[in-house]
Amino acid sequence: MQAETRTTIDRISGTNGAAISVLRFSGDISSTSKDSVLGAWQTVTGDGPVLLDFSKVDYINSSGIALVIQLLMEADKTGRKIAAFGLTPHFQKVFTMVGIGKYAGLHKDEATAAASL
Amino acid sequence: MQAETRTTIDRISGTNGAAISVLRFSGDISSTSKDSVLGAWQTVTGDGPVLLDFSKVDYINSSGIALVIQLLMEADKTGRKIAAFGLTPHFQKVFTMVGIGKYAGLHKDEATAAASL
Amino acid sequence: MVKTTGASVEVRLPSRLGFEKVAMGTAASVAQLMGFPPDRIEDLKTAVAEACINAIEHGNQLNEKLSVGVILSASDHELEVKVVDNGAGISKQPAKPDIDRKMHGEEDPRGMGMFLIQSLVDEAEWVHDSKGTNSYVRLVIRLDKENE
Amino acid sequence: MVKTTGASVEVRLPSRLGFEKVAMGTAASVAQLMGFPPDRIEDLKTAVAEACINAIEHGNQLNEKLSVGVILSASDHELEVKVVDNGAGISKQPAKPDIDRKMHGEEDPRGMGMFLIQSLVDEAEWVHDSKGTNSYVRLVIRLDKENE
Ligand SMILES: Nc1ncnc2c1ncn2[C@@H]1O[C@H](COP(=O)(O)OP(=O)(O)O)[C@@H](O)[C@H]1O
Ligand SMILES: Nc1ncnc2c1ncn2[C@@H]1O[C@H](COP(=O)(O)OP(=O)(O)O)[C@@H](O)[C@H]1O
Repeated sequence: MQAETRTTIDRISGTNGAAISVLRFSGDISSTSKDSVLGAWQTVTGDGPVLLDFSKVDYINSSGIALVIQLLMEADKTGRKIAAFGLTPHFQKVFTMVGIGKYAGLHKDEATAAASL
Repeated sequence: MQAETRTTIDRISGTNGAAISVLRFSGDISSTSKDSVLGAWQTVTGDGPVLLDFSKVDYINSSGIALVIQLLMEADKTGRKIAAFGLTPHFQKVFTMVGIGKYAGLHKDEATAAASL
Repeated sequence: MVKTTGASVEVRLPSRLGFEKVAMGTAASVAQLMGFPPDRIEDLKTAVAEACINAIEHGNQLNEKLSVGVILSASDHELEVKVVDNGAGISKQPAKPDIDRKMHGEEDPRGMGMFLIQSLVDEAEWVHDSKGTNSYVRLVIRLDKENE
Repeated sequence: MVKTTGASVEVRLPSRLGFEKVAMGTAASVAQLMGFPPDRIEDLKTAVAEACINAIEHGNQLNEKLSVGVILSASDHELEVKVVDNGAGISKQPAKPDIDRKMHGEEDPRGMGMFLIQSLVDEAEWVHDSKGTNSYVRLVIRLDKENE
């Protein structure tokens, strides 16, 4: 309902048994989400792969997409693999339009995304 | 999406094997729905019990509720038993507020509604 | 969370039945920004729809040259909605609908809009203009209150 | 079905970020009345949101005394949306965002709003006022056309 972004961080096991961190976003991703998006990234430990879960996100605007790009830049700098899942078909299209698909796989669900890493 | 009312009429078997007519509404029920609501009633044959299925209805306003009351009047005149199901909690509340619950059972789903007749 | 206090949103609709749904969509979006729970948003939507239908039908008498104004004002704890038309308004409240009388044909099956508005929101007030050119219904829905 | 042709709906929003969601709700309701399919309504919502964010941020510079106007006009085959602010508008289109340059820190990670608007609707036009007090973006989305 409300416009806050909430982020929780999970650790799951990939198909090969290696740990994967999952950043689960919910609410809106907009200009006020900097702390929730980039702040959460700071708390991800290790150097393993990371999944971004958008399945509980209602609204993403271009400022929010810019935060996702900054997060991809951080991942790129530290050589971490990253993939996203749970985008609605509309936001999957929008992410593809701006080119994000080139730097992060965009998957339907968690299992497919985890298997891609 | 669109504001049209569509009505389909099904025949199902009640728990005791007797035939029940089911009027399935979809779309909106408003002042423009007279033909779909009262017209459909005219085509229900026999004198068996009738169920009203609201599970595909998005919007009902007070003019639409007035049509439902007219339908209940028709059922009352001909001594037919009638029950409704598939209203959202909000419209279940609204139907109860205006007193419709006194003349037609308001049920959660088709099975419960059919068993009530 | 979006700060909504003090904010006011205005919509103008044509006097055509069906366009009450646009007011419902706008009102729901404002209420969502304010953090109203889903069931209260449903109450608000129905009340706003009925107020707009009355403004279109009775106030502006379906004259498409006239528009219906919907003014949504958010404060800390409540949302106020004024639905304005160009008619003379009403001077007295109709009787509460009586389902038994309706079922027996002693009362018009219609005539439930104002009753629903009053039942669904926390405050409802009909204000009529003596000149007969600017009447409104004013609804208030409170954030802290569950509808009973 | 509701006749929407020739109808026009107007919304006024405060210049506060977050209120673009109210314009999204209103635009979605109008498009729904017109019979647009769900995926086109999503396109429209994002385009309207980005246009409102730009009007709030760049046009009205977050000055809450100014409001953003959104005028939705339905014709037989299309919906036109004008998003009006009190700024000087833009005189030239920004370059298409380049993800590689963004990823390498050679371009601001932001700057995607106008690109998204243009990509999502069938027509987009930015009109700026020489006096610098009334600029708008005009979007058109067509009923018969699928977005490719
Ligand atoms: N905005 C309005 N302007 C003028 N008269 C109104 C207005 N709203 C309601 N009324 C009057 O009050 C009566 C009751 O309204 P309502 O309870 O909504 O039922 P209905 O619209 O079905 O008649 C209307 O029939 C009309 O005479
Ligand atoms: N309504 C407007 N009024 C004035 N300038 C605008 C307006 N919309 C866009 N601009 C200008 O165009 C630039 C690009 O806009 P946009 O692509 O939406 O990206 P962003 O808003 O993230 O910068 C803005 O930075 C601003 O300078």
